[in-house]
Amino acid sequence: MNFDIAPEDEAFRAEVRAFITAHLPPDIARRGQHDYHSAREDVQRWMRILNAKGWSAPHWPARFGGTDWSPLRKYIFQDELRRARAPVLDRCALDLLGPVLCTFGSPQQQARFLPPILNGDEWWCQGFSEPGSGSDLASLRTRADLDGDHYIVNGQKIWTSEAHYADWIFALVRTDQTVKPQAGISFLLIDMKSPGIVRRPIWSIDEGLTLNEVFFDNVRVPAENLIGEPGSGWGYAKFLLTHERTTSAVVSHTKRDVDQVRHLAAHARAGDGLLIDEPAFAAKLARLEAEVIALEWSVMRVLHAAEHDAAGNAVASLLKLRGSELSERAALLAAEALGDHGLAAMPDPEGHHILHGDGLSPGLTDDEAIGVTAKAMFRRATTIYGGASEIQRTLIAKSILGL
Amino acid sequence: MNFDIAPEDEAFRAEVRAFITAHLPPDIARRGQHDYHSAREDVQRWMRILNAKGWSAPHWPARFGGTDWSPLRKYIFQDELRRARAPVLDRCALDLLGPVLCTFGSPQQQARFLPPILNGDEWWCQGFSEPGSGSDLASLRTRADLDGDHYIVNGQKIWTSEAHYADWIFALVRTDQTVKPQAGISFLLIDMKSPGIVRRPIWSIDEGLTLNEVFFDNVRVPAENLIGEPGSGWGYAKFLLTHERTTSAVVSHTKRDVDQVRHLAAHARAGDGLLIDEPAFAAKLARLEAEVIALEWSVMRVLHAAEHDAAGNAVASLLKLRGSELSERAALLAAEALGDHGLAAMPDPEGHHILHGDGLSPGLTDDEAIGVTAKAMFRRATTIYGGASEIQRTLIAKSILGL
Amino acid sequence: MDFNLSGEQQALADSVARFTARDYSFEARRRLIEAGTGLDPQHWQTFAELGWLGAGLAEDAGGYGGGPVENMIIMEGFGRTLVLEPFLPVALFAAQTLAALPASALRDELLTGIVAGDALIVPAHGELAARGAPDHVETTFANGRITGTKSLVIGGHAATQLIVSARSTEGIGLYLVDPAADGVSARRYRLLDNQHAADLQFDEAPVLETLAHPGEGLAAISTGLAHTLTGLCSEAVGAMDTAIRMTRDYITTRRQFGTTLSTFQALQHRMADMLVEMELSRSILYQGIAALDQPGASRDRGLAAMKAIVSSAALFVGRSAVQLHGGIGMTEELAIGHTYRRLFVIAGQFGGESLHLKTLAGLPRSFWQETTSPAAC
Amino acid sequence: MDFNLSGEQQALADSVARFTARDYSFEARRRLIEAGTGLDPQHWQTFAELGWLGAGLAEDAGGYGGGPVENMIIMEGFGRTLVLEPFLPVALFAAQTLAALPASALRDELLTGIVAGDALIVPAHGELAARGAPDHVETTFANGRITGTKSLVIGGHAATQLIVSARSTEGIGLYLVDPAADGVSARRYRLLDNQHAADLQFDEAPVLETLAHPGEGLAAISTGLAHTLTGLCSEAVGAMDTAIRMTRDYITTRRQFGTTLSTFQALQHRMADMLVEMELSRSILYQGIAALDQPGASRDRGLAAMKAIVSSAALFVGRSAVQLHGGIGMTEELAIGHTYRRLFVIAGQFGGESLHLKTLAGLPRSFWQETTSPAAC
Repeated sequence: MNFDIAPEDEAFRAEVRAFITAHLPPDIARRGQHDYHSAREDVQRWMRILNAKGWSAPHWPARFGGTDWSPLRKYIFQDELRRARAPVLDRCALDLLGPVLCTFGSPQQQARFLPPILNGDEWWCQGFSEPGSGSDLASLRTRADLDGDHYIVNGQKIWTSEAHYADWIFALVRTDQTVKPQAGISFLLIDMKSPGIVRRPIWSIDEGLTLNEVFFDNVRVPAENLIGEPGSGWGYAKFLLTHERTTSAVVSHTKRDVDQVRHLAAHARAGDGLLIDEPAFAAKLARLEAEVIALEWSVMRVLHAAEHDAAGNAVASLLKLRGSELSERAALLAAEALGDHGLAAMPDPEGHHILHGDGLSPGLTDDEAIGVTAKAMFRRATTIYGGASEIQRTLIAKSILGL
Repeated sequence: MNFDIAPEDEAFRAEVRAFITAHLPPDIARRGQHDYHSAREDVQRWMRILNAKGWSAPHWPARFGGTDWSPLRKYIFQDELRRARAPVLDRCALDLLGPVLCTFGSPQQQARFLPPILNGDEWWCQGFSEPGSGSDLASLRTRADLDGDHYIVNGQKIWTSEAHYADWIFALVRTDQTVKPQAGISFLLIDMKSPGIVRRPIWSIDEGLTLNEVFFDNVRVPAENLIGEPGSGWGYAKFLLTHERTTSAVVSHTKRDVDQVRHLAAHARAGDGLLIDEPAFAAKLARLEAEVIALEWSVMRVLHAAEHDAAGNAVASLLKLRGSELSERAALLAAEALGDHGLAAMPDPEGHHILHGDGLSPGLTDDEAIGVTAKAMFRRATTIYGGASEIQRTLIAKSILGL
Repeated sequence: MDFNLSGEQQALADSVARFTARDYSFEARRRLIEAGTGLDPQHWQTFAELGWLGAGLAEDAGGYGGGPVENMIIMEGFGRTLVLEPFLPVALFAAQTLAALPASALRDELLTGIVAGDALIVPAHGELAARGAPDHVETTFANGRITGTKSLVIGGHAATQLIVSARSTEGIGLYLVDPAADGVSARRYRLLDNQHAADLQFDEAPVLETLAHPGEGLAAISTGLAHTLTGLCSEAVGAMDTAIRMTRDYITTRRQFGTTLSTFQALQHRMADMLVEMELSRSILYQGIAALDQPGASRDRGLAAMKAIVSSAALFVGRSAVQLHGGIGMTEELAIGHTYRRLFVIAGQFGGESLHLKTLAGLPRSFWQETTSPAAC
Repeated sequence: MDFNLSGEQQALADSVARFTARDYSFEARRRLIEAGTGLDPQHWQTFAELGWLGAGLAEDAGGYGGGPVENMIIMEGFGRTLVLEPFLPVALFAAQTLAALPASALRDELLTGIVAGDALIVPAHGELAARGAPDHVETTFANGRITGTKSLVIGGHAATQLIVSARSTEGIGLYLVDPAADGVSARRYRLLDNQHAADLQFDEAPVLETLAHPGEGLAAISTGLAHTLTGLCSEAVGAMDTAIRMTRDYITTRRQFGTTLSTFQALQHRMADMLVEMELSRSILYQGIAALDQPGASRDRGLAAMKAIVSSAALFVGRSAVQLHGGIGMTEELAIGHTYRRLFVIAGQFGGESLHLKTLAGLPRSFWQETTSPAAC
């Protein structure tokens, strides 16, 4: 056992940090302090900078434009991006679709779709959930029927993140109605500009737009856009959902948020002193910080565990459960730090998607304070999406404890 | 609506307080500060004093030696007893058996059994639980077979509180093996001196003795000791368990404990100051206090609710659940207040039942500190016995929320 | 003690329920949000006509002789449908602050205006650094003018007059200020629950009238705040009750994994805990109302205990309700998210759990110490 | 980074497991409790013979060249079966305190005695008012004599020598004291988990040797304490793991309401939370061990975070384990209650969650501030 990080890895972190410092445009960095989803333009600019360096998708295999970094270095890279408040990249394309394409895609599909992802030219969204199949994917009903060399897609997807930005969607569709529910599902890539696709925004309680419904009405999709084998979609989806065992911890995000809370509390007056010196608040922040440390060291254990290591799986199973809880806690604490202003709506003043574009917001001058309450509301979703906490606990009980 | 207490009720409280002050023997009061179950002699002396005043069992009907006090006054009476650290009386006899005898007992049974209870002459224990029927009473197996004018009892009871003190036991026994489980159960009074009864102490993790196993081997019990009708025992047990809707909150006990914590913290040094001035500890104590206030006002609502009032039932349902949690929390906080000494075993120095009679205990001079850690350990049981918290939550979900 | 509504009180509750059923459907409320004011003059007129603006005000203060229970009934009903109008700051905070002042022609005129629905008077008292502590006032009064900044003045954007607390060397006084006067500027914003509020900046703003002289203002505004806290907690109880009802309805109908969600024990238990939190909140609300009559420290203790409990319960119930709804609970389209947002605001308004626990810790006493009343128990 | 045991470390773990399986069955432990000393000389001899007393001690300090990981392995194993002997105060607290002092003939002799199992040396450092804060020392040193009271000295009843921290005008020093000397009196007691401890009163007690001069003692004893904290948390992880395993075994076999308890979702979820708390404790234990090498504030921060997390986890897991066992979990006859008692003691020993959160809050920094090591992350 050895819990020390190697000097070469420390040097790597310094290299990443130096690159980001030198290349992240200051205006993007400033907007990154705000607690909104980054606008597509910011993400795109930043992706092109990263792509020029070969760092768009370090976790992909090197031959597809990724790197051969160790899991720890991939983590350090992401960690430094969060530290710098760089825009969050197109996670659907990079983290979800990318590994599937690299592993199961045909050479033609890889050549067609991977490069535009790396350069931020084409954006993706994920079409898995449907109305009535929240955490129960096997029950999905969107169908794709073969008609010559095209599939005809009919149905509806919901909770589709960033569909309003997306150029493409990768969807689970039912291509065979005659077999057992999981066996009839295929993995299909669909151009969002296809006739018959309608997007409907789902405004969320933070008054922001990230989620959508997507309707398919006799949408024609070339059969060559099907990944791998028809009927194997369920397996690819499981691969995709389990491929990255540590990102669901969102630990670097929460580390950034803890720093944010500390900053806000150090600048918030409380009576004749500062909030950071209020013992009750300081203790809550310290507790959060300690839990984040425990979470990050859990990530370290998983990063260094062999893929099928039982102990590693036990630890991996807690990352989403606790990571999502801490993510919301951090946001709630940031709102609490703002005091009266932590109760105010803060629609993104520079965003493109505002439910109530009335510009009514308290007069905040600290970039770190802008958007805090929108984030606090949005984060209510963290313990719901991607397998709700109740599902996670049942999974742990059954798969780890054998109950 | 009116949330003010009537002046006459305030006067009543003053009267009770004055009586207790005048009549509670000082040596008993001092021992009452210690966190152990009272010795039988102390309880007995105190019951005789109360009985002389007619206050042994105020909640019984007046014609059986009780009073016609309002529910509020009965509560105030108990509240003042706890405030004064008076010995906890024989709850099995007074609170559980007494109301059953008063309501379902024959005149002969009432005349035989009630007076010795009032005077503390005869002590009772409750024989409900059996091995394998923790929260699932309907599955009990102890049987009583009629043989002439006697029942022959065979079987085993467990978790029998104070059986080592008790002169009698009231037990649920199966008198009919042929009917549905709940229909074959009867309610039988059994002399603990009967041949064939063996008690085995169950030492608990506080190193104290309150629980026992009781074994019945062909124990002969006069048939006249059966309460009401054979086969109706299940109904009497339910009556008994629901008769008092507020005692399970143990709110006066916990009020006493909160005062104790405040006393200990005000006398415990913490660095260069006092523990009570440590913000973290003070906040925990304040939170506990606020929850106890909420609990007590919930008790008030139930005391003033009609018996079948739906809203009243909803509130009553939370009393055991939260009351038991707060009871343990208060004890844990008291132990925390003692610092290093809060980790020490404290077997009752004056008790008769000590598992490890080695006299090893830290040198405590404050009566309020003696026994604190034994209580903290014992209270771990509060959310288990009398319907575990898990059962309580399911009950609330089903009976109040209709889930 | 009597925990049942009187006939008149029941009639009031029914009246509130009729109003919200008619005027505060989810759709009607959405339209009011989109209108962008958070205040429908017709609603306000209704409040006046039905006597609600004076329902909790003593007769000698120009009200209809009710008290905090009447305000509780109204606010609980408002909490059920998330009424947006600034009833709380006007009819409770401002009116009870004024009622706590010695009778005077000015006071009575202002109260009459409130009760009639003509005057939308709100206190401008809280400040960012106060974080809910009632006695932290940095705004100054000197030479008939006010300087300082007040935060989170709900209804401050629509007020006809302001009651401003300000400090001079002799202590805190209360001053009537015209929001349209020179030297007053408002930064208007919405709260997360779509109530409208403003931060008000006073820069040598002229005072119309002195309502309480320096040193005499804190007691009155604290009394107003005390009533406001019980009103706010009443609203929380109404909102929690609604959240629980909506969640129960959702999980008993929503099917997943081949059964309704309500069959899952973990969800049942969470709902049980939600119910418990709501009932404990109601219990301690009653205690808070009883405490309003108590002398200073007792009252403040009772109110601090109340707000601490209700703040944490509101967050727990609100968060849990969204959790049990799943993704749909996160959408603007469903009422439950709005209820969460209201509960979130209530939890923090006038200080959250931490502040009130600190207050409570600073006012220690034995449960049996002062009086024998459960109000002090 | 490497989270796997080396071959030698695995052999050590196996050796500990063999010992506890043989000598620390529940029955054997019960007999040791009844013997009333909490210390079996044969066990101690075994510890010495197997090299455990020096397993975590550097070679230049007389040990076998291991480090905190070796101590972790031993303590985790001891936590699984609730070993009663005062290994922690001797082999970690005393030994690491001595190892932190400059080499000297005296120091080396004492360490040799510890490693050989001949000397049962324990620090007498904590005081009631310190409540776990390492620098609160009221005990005084003057004219070669010690006066003051030390609390919760585990193994203090059986010590051959004491390392006493005491303050003089120049700061805190460390002194070797004979527990049998005039002026030393012990109030012996048992802890809730049946370890034996003592409060030691020094009344002008003579010093045998000065181990660290005034002003030089705090650093050494803090280093000893740091190692002790990681050892204690290792023990907690072992005890939690055992508690979870025992509880799982119980609920998968115990039947109620016609099924095994393990089929109830509420119980499944509680067990999932217990597992999560245990794994997070293990993670932050590794962090704590990594922090031992860090400079002052970083080390203290890492250890405070560790102990805060482990303290609350230990209480949660211990309490939950008893809860899921039901009534039987409350009995002396079952191992689970003893595990709870050990976890309860660990949670409070050397300061509970509150103290360590306060320490952590007092040492703020950004996650990315100091070094790039996850140890400081």
